[in-house]
Amino acid sequence: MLRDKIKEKLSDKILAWYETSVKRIYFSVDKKHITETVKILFCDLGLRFITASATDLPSSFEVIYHFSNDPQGEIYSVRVLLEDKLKPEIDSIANLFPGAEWIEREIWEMLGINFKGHPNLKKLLLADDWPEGKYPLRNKQ
Amino acid sequence: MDLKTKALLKSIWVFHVSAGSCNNCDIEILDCFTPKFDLERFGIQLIGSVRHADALFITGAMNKKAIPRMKKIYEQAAKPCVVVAIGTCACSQHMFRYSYNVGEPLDKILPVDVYIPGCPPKPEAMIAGIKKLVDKIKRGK
Amino acid sequence: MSHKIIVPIGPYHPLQEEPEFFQLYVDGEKVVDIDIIIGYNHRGIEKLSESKHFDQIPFLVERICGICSSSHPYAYVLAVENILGGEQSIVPERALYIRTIIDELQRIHSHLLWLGLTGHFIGYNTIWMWAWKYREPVLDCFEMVTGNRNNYAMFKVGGIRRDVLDEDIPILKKTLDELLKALDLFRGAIADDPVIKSRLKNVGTLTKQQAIDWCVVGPTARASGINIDVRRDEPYGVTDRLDWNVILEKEGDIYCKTMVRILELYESVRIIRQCLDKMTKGPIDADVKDIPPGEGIGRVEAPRGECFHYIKSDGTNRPIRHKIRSPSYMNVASDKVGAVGGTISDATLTLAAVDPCYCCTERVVVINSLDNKKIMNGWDLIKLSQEKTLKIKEHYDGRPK
Amino acid sequence: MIAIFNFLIFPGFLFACIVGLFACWIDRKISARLQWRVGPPWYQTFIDIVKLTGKEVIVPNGAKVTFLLAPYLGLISIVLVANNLGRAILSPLSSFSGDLIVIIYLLIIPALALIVGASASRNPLASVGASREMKLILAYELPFLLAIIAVIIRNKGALGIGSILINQAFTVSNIFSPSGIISFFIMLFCVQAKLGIAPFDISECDQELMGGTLIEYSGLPLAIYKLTKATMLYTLPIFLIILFLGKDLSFLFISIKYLSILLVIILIKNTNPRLRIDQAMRFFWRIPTVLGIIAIALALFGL
Repeated sequence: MLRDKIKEKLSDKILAWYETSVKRIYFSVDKKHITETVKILFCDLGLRFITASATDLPSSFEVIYHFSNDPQGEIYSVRVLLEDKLKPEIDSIANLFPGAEWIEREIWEMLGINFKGHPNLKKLLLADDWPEGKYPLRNKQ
Repeated sequence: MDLKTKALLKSIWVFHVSAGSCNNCDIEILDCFTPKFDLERFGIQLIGSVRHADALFITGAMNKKAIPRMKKIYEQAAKPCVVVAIGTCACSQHMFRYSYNVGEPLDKILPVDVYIPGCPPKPEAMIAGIKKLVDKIKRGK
Repeated sequence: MSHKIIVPIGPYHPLQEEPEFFQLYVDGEKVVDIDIIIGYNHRGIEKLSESKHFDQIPFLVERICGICSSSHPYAYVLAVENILGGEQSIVPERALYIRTIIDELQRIHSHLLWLGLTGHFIGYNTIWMWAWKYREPVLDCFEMVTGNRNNYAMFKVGGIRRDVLDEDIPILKKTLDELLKALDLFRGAIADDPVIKSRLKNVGTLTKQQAIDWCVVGPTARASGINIDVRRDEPYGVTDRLDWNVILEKEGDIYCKTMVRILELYESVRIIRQCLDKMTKGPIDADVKDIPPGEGIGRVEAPRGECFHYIKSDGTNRPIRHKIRSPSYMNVASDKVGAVGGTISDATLTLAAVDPCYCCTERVVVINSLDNKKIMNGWDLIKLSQEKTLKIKEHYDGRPK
Repeated sequence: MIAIFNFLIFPGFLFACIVGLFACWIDRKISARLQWRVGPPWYQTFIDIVKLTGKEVIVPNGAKVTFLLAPYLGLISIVLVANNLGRAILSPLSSFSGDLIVIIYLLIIPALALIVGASASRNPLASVGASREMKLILAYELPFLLAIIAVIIRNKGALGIGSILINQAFTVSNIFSPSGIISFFIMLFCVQAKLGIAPFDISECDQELMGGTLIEYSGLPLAIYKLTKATMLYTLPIFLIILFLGKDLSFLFISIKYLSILLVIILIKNTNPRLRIDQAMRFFWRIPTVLGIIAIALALFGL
């Protein structure tokens, strides 16, 4: 089954692994290994990248990369916690596949999480005169 | 009520402007030109260029990025030009009033002649609105 | 290097109903590069939904996009039910059937709409009028069952708000029969007309590998040969109990996208007919009271592709985070590949072939920081394009062609 | 004096405009009926012109004087053609021998006026529309001339419309000869392209180019352009009637022939989508040109 393949390929990097229901699997990975994990999931195992969702938690920023295993209909969500709330940043996965480029730009614009190595990190949908440094989806500004 | 305004009432050329709408009102506007509610019997046509427009059908809760462009559109339309607010979003910004990316309501930006509420307003409501517009001009706005 | 001019399409353009701004860098008639600048429709729905109760959000989420106004609420409701332990265990039987009926009816009206608009884009207004003429009975059915032509407000956490009355069912069946006759008409018109074929064949093609890289979903992916369909992969409602099949094509050009959508209409009619026959009597709502803390993911096969909602709740009656990813978000990004290389008239057709629903995408995407000037008035346009062309010259001289 | 009356009133300006606008209304009404729509009332095209004259004229700054003069150029030339054709029908003997060549040149000027106006409006979309119009002219001019040459040869080198009419009056109309039918078929498509109607309305299609060549026009100049298009819808079918169906031209027969040609044009318009500019050019240089050469060959053998 795919779960075992993932566990065996990413054995050392997985910090926590839990399944809320038969088709939803969440596992968290450290910030450093994110590009490797995504390369394995996307290129080797052929999972389809759905989207990435970022949340502003009281203690840290949490970025979850959702991958879909279409034949079995399961969703694997890779969770990454960014403790440093003042300057949150993570490696970009946009150069692995162009589909992620827009998603990361939205997260950067909405929450201010910097994506290192993103091909063109520009403002996405906010108005032209939107003040710099002000991020709409952050709870306390 | 000289001949030219009487002619204007009989052949209104419509240009559709969407400022952050959920495209329900836009589809209903196009529905008005389909066989069931054919507007062409009143001589109303959907045209491609702003210069030819007599009426601006404006839909959508005024998105901050769309407002400057909408003002420019209004300047470029050949006067006399009528502004029709289609849908509750255009009339009162609906449930998006407190969003961070929505500017002031339409009547603070452009002089609005007819408000057509509804989410989306039925084609019959739009035709009734246009009828009221024609009567208003006849009474000599 | 011949003089390259910029052909701005939009943001207010009769081709699309929603505003989006495509800057085509054009060499004569050939499109060399494309910049997609949207954001004119963004209304900050994710921030708004954090300030609303769980049962108010379906009304907000429904207004993300007018044409898929039953997919977003359905995906949201599935996400919340995922926290509660899965849809099949909570929602009563009859509600599942009604949910599938509404979802498939909405797919029919959305595909017919797109078919009409494609006819309109290639300058063939007869198809536009005929497609939308056959779409009106479907909207009348919606008005009969749910009370409104769009924005049906049918979905609720744990069930359905309104029941399908028994006297409505024969009317629904009669509409579907007439629709089948119209579908044969359209399939004949599109498949056999040589002129339409010459305008649609191998135009704006998206190969399978490109489709995988851009993670496209829905008919756009199925037209390029990627076998994904949420209704079969992760069944929701009653789609796993009925027999229907997923339509697949190979080349990925606009002709295949059209054929995938037309054949999907036949499948939707089949699904609805089976639902209407197998529907059982019973309650339609499980009135869920409180939502425990946790995370939930719901996804639904919207007419344009997989519509994904992620809810994170902390036990209060408001979600902490509500992430929405609409299908057009991925498909519109892949326009860059399809449009470049074709002519202007093909580019506009390719952009529309993805059946973009910009208000879904509008929740997101892209501004070109080369210029922030306004674009519509004639003189600005000229100054803008000269300035852009100079910038393009250096940019292009540097890059290997 | 009579010439001025002819030019301004009867076969010339006023008559051509009214019949042309009426033809435009027939076109819109039949297209609407084909799409199950009711379609506009009969006075719609007249009201459109009157309304446009009442609108404000916007000139984009930097646009030269030609922006305002171009529409009149097109209108005058097409009215001249209408006048010549009208007088030739009334009294075939009075037309001078080379007026067929004059008419061919005058028929190109409206398209040129469109190009001059579009490029003067300094809008990139209009310039793309103008370049498409130029390509379209290149495409349909060749078959157009081949068809006319075939007719001239068939009428033993008659260069004047009057002499063509007289020829047809004694013998049978041109269309009943093999070369006549072929050249009529070619001329039909060339007329469709000259009028800029559906399969070939590539230059001012509003889906892609937001009105194409006419994007920057508003008010009176736009009204003049619409008037030119209406008068062309009147003159070109009449031109076809003279060249191919000139047997007996009593008032009743002309209107029947005119309406039938109009109906054929409208049906072609509503039954196929708009072609891309390169497809249109490839189409014109392949089928009609070859047919034109065959028609000339047949005409040489006296068929």
